[in-house]
Amino acid sequence: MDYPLLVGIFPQVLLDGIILGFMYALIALGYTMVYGVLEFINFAHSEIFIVGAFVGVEILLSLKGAGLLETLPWPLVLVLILVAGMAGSAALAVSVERIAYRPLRAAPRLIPLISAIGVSFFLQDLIRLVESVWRNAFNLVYPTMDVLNERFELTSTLDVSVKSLVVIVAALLMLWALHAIVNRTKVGTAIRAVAEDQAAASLMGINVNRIISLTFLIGGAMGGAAGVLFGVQYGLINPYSGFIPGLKAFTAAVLGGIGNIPGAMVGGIVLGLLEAFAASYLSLLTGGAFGAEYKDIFAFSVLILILIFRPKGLLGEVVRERA
Amino acid sequence: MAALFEARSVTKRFGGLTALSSVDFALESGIASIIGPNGAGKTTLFNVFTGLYACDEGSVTFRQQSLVGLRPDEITTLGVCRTFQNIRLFANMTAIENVLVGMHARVTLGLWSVLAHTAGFHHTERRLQARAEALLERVGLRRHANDVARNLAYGSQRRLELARALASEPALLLLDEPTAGMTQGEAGALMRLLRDLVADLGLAIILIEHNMRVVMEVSDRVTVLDHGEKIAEGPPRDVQTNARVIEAYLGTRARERRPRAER
Amino acid sequence: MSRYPVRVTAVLLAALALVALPAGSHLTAQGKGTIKIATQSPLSGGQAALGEGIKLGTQLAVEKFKGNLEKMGYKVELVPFDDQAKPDVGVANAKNIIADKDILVVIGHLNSGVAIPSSEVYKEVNLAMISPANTNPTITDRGYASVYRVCGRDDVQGVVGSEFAHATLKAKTAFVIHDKTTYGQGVAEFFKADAEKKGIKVLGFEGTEEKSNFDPIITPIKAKNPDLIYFGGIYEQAGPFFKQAREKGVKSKFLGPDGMDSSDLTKIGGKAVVGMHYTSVAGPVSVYPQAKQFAEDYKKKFGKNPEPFAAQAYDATAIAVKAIEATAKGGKAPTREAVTAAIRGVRHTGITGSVEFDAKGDPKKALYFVLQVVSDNPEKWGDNKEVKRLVIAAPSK
Amino acid sequence: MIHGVLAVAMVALSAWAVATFPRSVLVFLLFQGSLLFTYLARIPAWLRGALFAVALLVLMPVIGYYNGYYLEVATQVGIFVALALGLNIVVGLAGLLDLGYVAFFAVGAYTWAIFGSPQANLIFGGGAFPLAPGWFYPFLLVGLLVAAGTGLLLGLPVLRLHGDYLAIVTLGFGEVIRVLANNLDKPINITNGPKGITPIVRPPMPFGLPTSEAFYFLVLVIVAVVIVVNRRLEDSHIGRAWEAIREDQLAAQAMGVPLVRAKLLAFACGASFAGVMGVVFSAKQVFINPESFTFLESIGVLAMVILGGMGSIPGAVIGATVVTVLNLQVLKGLSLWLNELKNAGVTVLGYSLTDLPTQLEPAKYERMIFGVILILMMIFRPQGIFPVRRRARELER
Repeated sequence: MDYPLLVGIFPQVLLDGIILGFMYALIALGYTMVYGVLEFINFAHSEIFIVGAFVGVEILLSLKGAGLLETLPWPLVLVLILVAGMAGSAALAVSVERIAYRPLRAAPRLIPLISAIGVSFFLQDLIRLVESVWRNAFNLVYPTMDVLNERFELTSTLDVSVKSLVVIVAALLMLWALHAIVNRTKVGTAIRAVAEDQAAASLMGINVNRIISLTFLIGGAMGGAAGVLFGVQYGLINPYSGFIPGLKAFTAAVLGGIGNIPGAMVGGIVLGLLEAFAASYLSLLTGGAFGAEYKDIFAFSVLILILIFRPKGLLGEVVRERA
Repeated sequence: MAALFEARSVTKRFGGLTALSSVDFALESGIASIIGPNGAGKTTLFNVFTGLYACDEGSVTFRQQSLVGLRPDEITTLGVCRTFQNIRLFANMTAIENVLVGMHARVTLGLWSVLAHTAGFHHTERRLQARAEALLERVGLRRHANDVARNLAYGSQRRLELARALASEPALLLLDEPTAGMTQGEAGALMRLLRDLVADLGLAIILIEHNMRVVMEVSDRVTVLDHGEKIAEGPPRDVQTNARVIEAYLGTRARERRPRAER
Repeated sequence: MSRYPVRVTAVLLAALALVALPAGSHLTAQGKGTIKIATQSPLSGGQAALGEGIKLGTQLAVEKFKGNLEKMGYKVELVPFDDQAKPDVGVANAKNIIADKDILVVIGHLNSGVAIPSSEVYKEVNLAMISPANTNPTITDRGYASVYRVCGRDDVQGVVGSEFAHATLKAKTAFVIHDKTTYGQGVAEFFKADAEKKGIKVLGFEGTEEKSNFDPIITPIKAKNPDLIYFGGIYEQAGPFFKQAREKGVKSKFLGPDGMDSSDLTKIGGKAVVGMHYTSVAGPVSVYPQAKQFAEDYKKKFGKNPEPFAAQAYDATAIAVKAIEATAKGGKAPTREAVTAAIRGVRHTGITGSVEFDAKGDPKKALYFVLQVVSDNPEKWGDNKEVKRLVIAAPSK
Repeated sequence: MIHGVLAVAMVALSAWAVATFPRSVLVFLLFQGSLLFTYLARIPAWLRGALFAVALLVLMPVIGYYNGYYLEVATQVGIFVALALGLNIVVGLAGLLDLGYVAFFAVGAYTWAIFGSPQANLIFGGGAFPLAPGWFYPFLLVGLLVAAGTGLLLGLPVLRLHGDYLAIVTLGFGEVIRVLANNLDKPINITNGPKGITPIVRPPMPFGLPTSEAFYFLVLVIVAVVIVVNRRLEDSHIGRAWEAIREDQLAAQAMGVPLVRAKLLAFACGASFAGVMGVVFSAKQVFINPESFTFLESIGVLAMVILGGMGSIPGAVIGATVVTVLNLQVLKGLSLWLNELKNAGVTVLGYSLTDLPTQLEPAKYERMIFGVILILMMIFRPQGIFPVRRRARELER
């Protein structure tokens, strides 16, 4: 076995995993926020997330068309598409909640899940339809900003691109902001109160509907930001490309302990690292018998193992069931 | 002769909090009540008895067999069944189906008998159904046999829960506040029913109760818990006059009007 | 039981009956003079872009070549079916297709996984299927008389790639990646086998279903630094991969099969794919003037460059129309059997080369081109340079 | 009385209509609707039974003889009915959310595919495979056992988990099975990877029935058995224990229900139905590959169960029927009809449909419409089409 090679790529794989992990963490926040409050898997979050990416690419393409992409300073462009993506996804998330979930709040838990699946199907093909009429294509490429593609060589075997740094910084900022909102503000207190007990919260004068909308707004905004960063980082999006990352992010949320914000972060990073290490190392370690294609199996097997020993996820509190 | 049911120095801790500390309890027959202010550890004790919690120290035996480490369903199969403080019926099933589920431990049919509808299956089902009807009759719910549990009146739900517990043919029945939310009249009727059950079936019953009148009327013996410790035990009249009990009760009574649900 | 659902059902049924009977007669009122050509490909879902290419290529060809048949008095129609890339849907569609006696030929599918069970159905009634995209050897190796394809086979195309890598690129080491689909893995395996035979050292062979993030795969490749990376798959996945690989500083040469043949590759990959090679049966525009015409027509009609397999679908349709014309010549109505048999006799020089079928339904001799991407401007895809030309016969197993 | 006459009339009339207009999807829907009416109508049980027997055993095969497409739809409906009934046990009765149900279907399908094709030779060496067609019937049982075993294998470690944690683990398991099927072509070739397995041996057809009719009857028999088994389980202490677990797992345990054993039994029973149908599916398709067993299939079956009414046997049947017919017929029919209008150059409000841009091709709305239907159904009839009705027990006087 080629030990120098195995050791040599280690730092790079670690970094790759962390970047992927932050991406998952950002998407996972949307699932976790909604789950924390409503105990409901918002299956359509993967589409809410990818809509953010589409808003971003549309703005970039229009800027490019107007010849502004090169002249405007890149941080401004980045902030612009991030904000727009967040706004787009947040608006979509709130409307989806209003139309497809709110009427079902009293129904058994699986009912809104199916509704969410319906929303997911609908949105995927709606985006495709709109984009194919509008651009005559629905595989859209993020226009590159050369600055973002620059790489810093940290060591001879480790380098990092500006856009990866952007992902990490933005993710950390958002996670911090979200944590602050939920734990330090009045709105956050209201969200936690609704999560704890809707009826009691409404007796305390909290407008439950508004708080739930707000939860979707925040979750959607996080998803939108993740979408834009996803597009910037990986370059190509289509209406269906949110689905798999969404599934993974949901897994990450469960891994960390769903409903728990730091948990989403931890789960995301653990999953990102697992995937990166599996994809990079499996083939090298088994002499080609198993390869990168097993990374999902590897990730899911670890998930199952972790859940067997910690049935509420890594950071989920172990709630006693009481008689 | 050893007691039917015996618990020795049961201790249960949740993190730093000691919910039960070295509680002894024994029952030969008849009705024993456990009383005490809220948070005294009564329901916790029940949960230890029925296998929902594992105790940290001590032993629990039923007919000389240790219950420690057994699963709730195994304990039920041995003949110890319970009801819950906050009614836990199978809300979307009918009353009679609830009772039938209670008999699960007593059904010995295999998968094949069910799939093939063997003679044994029909025979068993008929027997179960007849018994379920009799039990509903006994608790006065025969008329409501085909009503969905969710739609029953509160008092009826309590009685249905009792019938469901009886369905498992227990030798020892643990009732967690069976009269909560009932009128004095309903409570009285229920207590008479319990007395009858003891007389007819030789059932032993442990009660958690807040309604002192009921406790004093029906119990053969009363155990008083406070802060996870047993502070008194004996016939109702003795306990009533026990100084520590009065103190524990008066000390807390002032703070709470109505017993709150412990959940 | 409440009466309510009964009434609702009765009312609904009555309403349906009112709509159904006239509509039914409308549907069956299509007269004798109609010839239908069906397409089956995914028109919705993740693979819709490629599936649509097949449909549009067929549509263009039907419009272009239907003239003769219309002169004979037939109405020619295209009936597109969406197989959703799902085998069970494909089979149900196939049953629907064979029930419509006007349909004389099927152009499809995109996925071999759908094509194989569906063609079992076509075979029942001897309905011809001409595949523009299924390169899996199994398709024709079953020896069904009604199954044809105009595209190359995986086992041939992989060999073309390795031949080029060895003889022209002089690659000593290679890393092979594929997309875990029938097509991608098939080509990649044949490439690997033949490359090893020719003395190229294959440093790694990886499959991945990943569409976006290739970092963890690229890192070990970069460390191994092969002369060549061969990607068995489609441009949608290869584009981001090549782009990310170059961004990460991978210096190896890139090579791929005809799944790369789309201007979208440069749209996605940009500068990263300039100079890379791909193998294809579709000739460069400079060699086949017709191909140029096709690309222009396509762009004019649909507003975009043709997707991969659109050209093959176009040729497949042209062949089908020729066969139908041949059977309709004597004035008698063409039958499925006659068309199926006639296809074998068709010789057609189309935009992807000349096609003539062997006994199994494969093109007798496949002419392969190796092309090089010359520009990162998608508009200039048509200028891609022909580097090499190889003629390889389909293996006769 | 009036209901009886109506039901007979409807079945007869719609069957006649199907015979007269064999290509009209609406008319076929009318036929299906008349069966629904028969089910709901207040008629004596013998009449209902007789009508169903005539419709399913006589009319349907005859219709299918004239239009194989309808028979195919009916067969696929049957397959999905069995799947939905299996999942109904797990999700509807026992309340365990399983998002990877299709894994068991895959296990069953691969069981026969491997031994019913030359594939097994690659694993065990020699040339003993494919097994003789007659082996298919014992393999129905083998598929059942293997799938049930897989259910136990999955259940043992994960049934301690609650609600959504269980859901995500089953989802992961479903993916694991699919990815395994996609990758186990090396180091030992067990599943042949993405290329799939073909040709898979079909069973000998009893009474010399044509293939599609034979599969129709086979599926019909299995569905009948599955329904009976479901009924019997539901009406026994086992079914009651499952429902008790769904309602309140802790109380159920306190009443003497052994949770792990009951849940494992639910998993195994649910899985076994899928396993049997998997065997049938692989023989019917002649070819299988991992594409048929994606996460979306699991979601589809779940949607059937919930759309029909969770925990209800008629619900699962109607749910599976509605979703399958919707996907294979109604939405397809709609897009074909629009396509016909387009070809005919119909104008709507002065806008010629021929000018409809290709992006707005009718065939592309299908999934979108399906999504909308799911949402609307959940909002306006969340309890499902046929919600559970508690069976009133006869009390002895």
